[in-house]
Amino acid sequence: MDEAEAMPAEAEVGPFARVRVTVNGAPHEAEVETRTLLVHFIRDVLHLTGTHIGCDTTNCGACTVLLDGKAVKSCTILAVQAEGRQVRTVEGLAEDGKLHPVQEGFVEEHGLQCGFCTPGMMMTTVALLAKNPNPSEDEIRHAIAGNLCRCTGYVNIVKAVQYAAQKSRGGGSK
Amino acid sequence: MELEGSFTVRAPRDRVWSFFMDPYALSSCISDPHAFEVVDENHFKGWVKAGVAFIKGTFNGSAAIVERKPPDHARITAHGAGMGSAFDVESTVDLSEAGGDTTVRWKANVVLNGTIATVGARLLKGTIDKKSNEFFENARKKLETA
Amino acid sequence: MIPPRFEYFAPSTLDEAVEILGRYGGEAKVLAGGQSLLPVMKLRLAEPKALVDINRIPDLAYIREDGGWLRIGATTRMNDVNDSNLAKRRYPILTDAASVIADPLVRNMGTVGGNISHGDPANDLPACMLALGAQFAVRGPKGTRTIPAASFYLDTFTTALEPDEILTEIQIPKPRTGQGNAYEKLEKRAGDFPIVGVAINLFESGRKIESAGIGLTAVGPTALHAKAAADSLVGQAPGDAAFRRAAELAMQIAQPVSDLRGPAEYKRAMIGVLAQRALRTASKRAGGGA
Amino acid sequence: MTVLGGIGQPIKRKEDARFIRGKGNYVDDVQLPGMLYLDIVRSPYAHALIKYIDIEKALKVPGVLAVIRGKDLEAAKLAWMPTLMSDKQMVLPIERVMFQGQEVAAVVADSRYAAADGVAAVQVEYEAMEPVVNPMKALEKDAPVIRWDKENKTNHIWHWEVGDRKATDAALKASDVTVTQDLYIPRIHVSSIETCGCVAAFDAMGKLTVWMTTQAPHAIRTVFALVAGLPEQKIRIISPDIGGGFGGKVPVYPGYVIAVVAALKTGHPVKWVEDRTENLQSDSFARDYHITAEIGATKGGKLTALKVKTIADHGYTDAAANPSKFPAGLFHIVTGSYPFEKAFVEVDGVYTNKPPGGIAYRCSFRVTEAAYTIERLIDILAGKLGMDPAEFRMKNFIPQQAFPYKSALGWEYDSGNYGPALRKAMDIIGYESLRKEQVEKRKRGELMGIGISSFTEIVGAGPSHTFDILGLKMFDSCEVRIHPTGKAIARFGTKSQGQGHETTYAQILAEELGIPAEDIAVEEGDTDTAPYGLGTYASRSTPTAGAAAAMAARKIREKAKLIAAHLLEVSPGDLEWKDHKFSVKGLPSKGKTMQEIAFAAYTNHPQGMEAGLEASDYYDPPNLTFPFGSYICVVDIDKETGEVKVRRFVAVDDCGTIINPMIVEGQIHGGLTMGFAAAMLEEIQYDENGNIQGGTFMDYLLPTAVETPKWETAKTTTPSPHHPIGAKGVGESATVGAPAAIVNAVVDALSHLGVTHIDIPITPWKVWSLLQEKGAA
Repeated sequence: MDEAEAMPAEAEVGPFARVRVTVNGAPHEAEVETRTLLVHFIRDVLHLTGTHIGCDTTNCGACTVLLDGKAVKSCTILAVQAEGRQVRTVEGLAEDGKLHPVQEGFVEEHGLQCGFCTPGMMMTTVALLAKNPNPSEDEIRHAIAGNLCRCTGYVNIVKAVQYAAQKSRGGGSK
Repeated sequence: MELEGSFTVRAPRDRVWSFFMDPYALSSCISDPHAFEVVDENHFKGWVKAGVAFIKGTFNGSAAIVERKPPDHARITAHGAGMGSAFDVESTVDLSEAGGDTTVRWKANVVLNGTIATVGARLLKGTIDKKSNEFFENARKKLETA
Repeated sequence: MIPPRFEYFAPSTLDEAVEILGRYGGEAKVLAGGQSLLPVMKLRLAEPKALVDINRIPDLAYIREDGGWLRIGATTRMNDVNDSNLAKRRYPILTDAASVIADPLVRNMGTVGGNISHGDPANDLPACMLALGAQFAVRGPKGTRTIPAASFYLDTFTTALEPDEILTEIQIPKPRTGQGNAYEKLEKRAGDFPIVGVAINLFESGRKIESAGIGLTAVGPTALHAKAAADSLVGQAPGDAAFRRAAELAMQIAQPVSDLRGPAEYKRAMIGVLAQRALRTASKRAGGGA
Repeated sequence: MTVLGGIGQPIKRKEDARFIRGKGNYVDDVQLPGMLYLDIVRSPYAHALIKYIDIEKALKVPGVLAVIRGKDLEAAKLAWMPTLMSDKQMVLPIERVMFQGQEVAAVVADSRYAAADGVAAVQVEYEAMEPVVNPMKALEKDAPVIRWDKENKTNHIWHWEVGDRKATDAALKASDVTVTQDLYIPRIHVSSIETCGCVAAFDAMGKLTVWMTTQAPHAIRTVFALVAGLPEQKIRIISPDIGGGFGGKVPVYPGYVIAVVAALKTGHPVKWVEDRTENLQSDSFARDYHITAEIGATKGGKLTALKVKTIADHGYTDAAANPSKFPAGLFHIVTGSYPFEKAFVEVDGVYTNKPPGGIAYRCSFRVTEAAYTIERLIDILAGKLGMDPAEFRMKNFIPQQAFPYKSALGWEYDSGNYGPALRKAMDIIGYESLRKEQVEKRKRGELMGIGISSFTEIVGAGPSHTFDILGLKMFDSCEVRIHPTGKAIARFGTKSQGQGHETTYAQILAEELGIPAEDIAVEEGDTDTAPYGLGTYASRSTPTAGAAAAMAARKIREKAKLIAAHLLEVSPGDLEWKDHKFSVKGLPSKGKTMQEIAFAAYTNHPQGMEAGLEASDYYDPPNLTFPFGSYICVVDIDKETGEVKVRRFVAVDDCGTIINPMIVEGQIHGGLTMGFAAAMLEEIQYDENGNIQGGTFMDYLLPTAVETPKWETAKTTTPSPHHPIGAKGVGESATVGAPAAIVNAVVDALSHLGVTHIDIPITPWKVWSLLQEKGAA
């Protein structure tokens, strides 16, 4: 293991691409390998670790972020695909220290336990409510079908979404 | 996975036998890109780039003639590793001659392990079947035209 | 899971995209939504030398009726089909299918063109295209050609597309009065690959079936075109007897394999069950119901 | 007004504040300067000889710094490590691989991307060996012996039995009615959404800190000290936020050990985080029990005896996470809620070429297997007797007056009251009218079924005279310190993985100390600061550490009483603890709050008394606790496709005193969903070559919100007589109780066709095949 005694000089890897993405309203720019996944860009380059990785195969939704307002799985998107686009993560939900109704709903209705799927689940909810401010229970359950939760059994997540929907409709903070 | 098949060619058994004992002839029946070198008369090593459409990778491996009973029976094994996976093939070839024609009966037991067997099970069977048949169909064609 | 390295191109014209594909001679892949391709690359089961991202090419995402066709641009997202009132109203089979492909998040990225040209026999849209008698506009170095869905699917992950060709538009014949269609999918769990799926398109006139199309999902190396089953309906009165006969013929061409989504005999039987259900729905829709 | 938030209050969770902001701190969120990444080469073969491992190409991959092989570990005697069941497990192999997905070599690189490239570049030459996939075949005489390293050339690991075989046989023979049933409870995987991983770092003084996804940080530290020979004060295990555990984060996985070795060798912090495929392929499995059970009753429907034989597939080594005296865990709770006079259980552990394990999957050491077995057999027997399954249960429950009840297999149930729980579930769901509906539906040829499960759990390990892990006695602990302003910090030996300990422990302390829950900070998971404890699994946190919290608080109260007496200038005997403060008996207005007392403890305590207000307690429970419940499930079946839809599911749980009803309900929802998952969807299968089938979330299907039923919950309350606050634990009850209710409902829907059993998971084609077979499709 002698090879490891010293850190090597910056290794030549690549190919690289320059990526400019607006994340939670702030512009970011970085030179990354073309194969860099958006989730790694968010977590490892921007150090926004609220977005999690759960499955690697586009099934669990722990990595859900909003890309130009649409909920997508950031482990199956290349950072370069987000070039010039808007990304919103869980860190961008609360504004001026005030919780987003969706965040409030998850707390009030006990919609989370271990918290690992929660950021993704909330981002999906934000997108759902933007499109459908008054979803039925069935619509909610279908809308979160791409976000797996192993702790809660979904009943309280549904309630959390309903809470947020009502709160948003009631003219609370957006 | 057990596969088998047979075909008859208008060629004497001796010629068919030498075809199957000739690594260059056999290798010419592999449609996928590949290369090999002869280690000794019974052992060969090399690589093949194989898969289904764009789902493909390079397998490094070896082949061996493990049993020779001229003029009618041979057992050949092959092994390769790549794509987080490995394949092992044990095949037998039996030749019988009748009226100047030679009938080739082949059997192959193909064992796949690793990622491909784990995530690709849904699509594997057909592909292996196809590749095996293609190999022996190529052999038949070459024997016919040679 | 980390994909291997690749060159990345985001051309702004189709011609440029075709040129890059040609340069890599089969070693490049088109990146549309990436929802099927990237997982395979992350598993390192595919190592294309280059990805050609076609999302920066303008005017490839649309759903519109034009001439005799419904035209869907290749990079139209699955959810845009799902949300399309035009589809809901006039092509309900597309809504049926688009609403059950993977999950809503995948459908926000996944494209119609990708689902159709990936060549996975478990994808849902190919069977619909076969049933609808759709055709695909394809751009290559020599310009544009169209390929009928019926001759598009050659083998698993293998289509009639040349390595330097790109699917640009899906063209579905405009519906006529008396047309009804439906897609039925059986799945173990929401968002899973289908156990099997059946797509039906019927054209009824004067209480008779004038023409029909049937496509089958996940029971062969490609989506299957159940032509004999569809032909058996022609001239028949829509109803259980005709539907049962067609379902039996569809079952006969199914070549299912046993896997985690069920034994072959079950899948074959389910083709029969789903075919009859889809036929009933399609027929109801043909009569103006939904 | 400040809310106390004591016992019984549905207060909101403290921990949510960081999770909803994306500010949780999970292992993969830990970033250290100079940190390297570890990725693991895994075996494609289930059984093979390793001929050579070629690392030259991998070392040339840009960014790769080192490749670690078994032989590199051998010198430090780390190629093998002990399992929790005193077997041994390879960290990295030297000569053989024993299951597909086994760790073969590890690549250390300066980025995860480079590490992954390095893994792809390592070339391993194997010689395939015949794999043994089926445990029955493993026991055949001519089966290849898997564990070449052991003296005994057999795949049989151990035989374990409890009860009276002869008397049970005799009682079954004398029974008017008996039924025998084979049940296979398949291999499943906990699949917490966060996989396992760690970050290992040595400081300049040689102290090792490991941030690790572990449910039992203290035990891990001790194991590391014993295995690696490191001094225990130089090891710090930090279990940060954990993204779900369910038992999967109890064992020590090779990746952890390799990461520590890599950190030592490179002098850099090293991060290892599994991807989902690795997690499914190589982490501990659950279940995999092949059971044959026989049950008997009199003509009148009185239960007589129960006999259970089990083959347990352990994979290539016995790495089950069980208390060391119980190789089959607490499986001998299999007599369930019924007063069998005679019972006998035997279990044989078997090696196969599969990953090792044998963890709980949200249950207390094999209790689900037990509850499933008895609740299935009760239904089959009721069917044979022609009795309604609810009536049959009511008739046979252990009566309330029999508690504490000693079971035929040796357990002493602390408390129970089974009839009312079942009755409550029946009332909520409308049992009698559902039965009528079923009759009507059957006439029309429609299939609906009603299934009951009246389970008894056994949790809270353990009393330490019986329960240990590698000799470490299974107590747990709490340290409380009240600051001068009356705010407090409490530290525990357990580790929450989503259960809400920060909230519920604070509530227990609030109740006992009269300090608002929001003023009490709860910390767990750091071995440098928290008191020693055995960790969180088997629903043991409330029964053990929760009890320790109450006991520590009561110790504080003793001292507080003296201070209060001093402040009030009365004798301690004149004071009583009432309304969360000390007041003079008969003079409730004259009193001192804990806040006032705390301030005095630092500013004005009696002469001769030590300053400060703190206490700790290491709680060794006198017995386990026995939560219970009755679940009723209604299913509708599509005759054409065999699809089963759960129409309703009512869960009545009794977990003794409830600390936070909101959190308890949440735990039950989650447990029910994992029970549903096991009943309907999940199974890890292997092909004949030992290749895992379902090694990704594309194939291993967790339930989504769409098919998960809308759970209906209710409760009865039967406190534990021996627990300081009467609580019993609840995290796992629902996973234990739910599968039998679902299967019973499905079988009930088909019972008129002569169907008596269907193995889980209940796939549509299993139902369809039965319908075909019975001519009812």
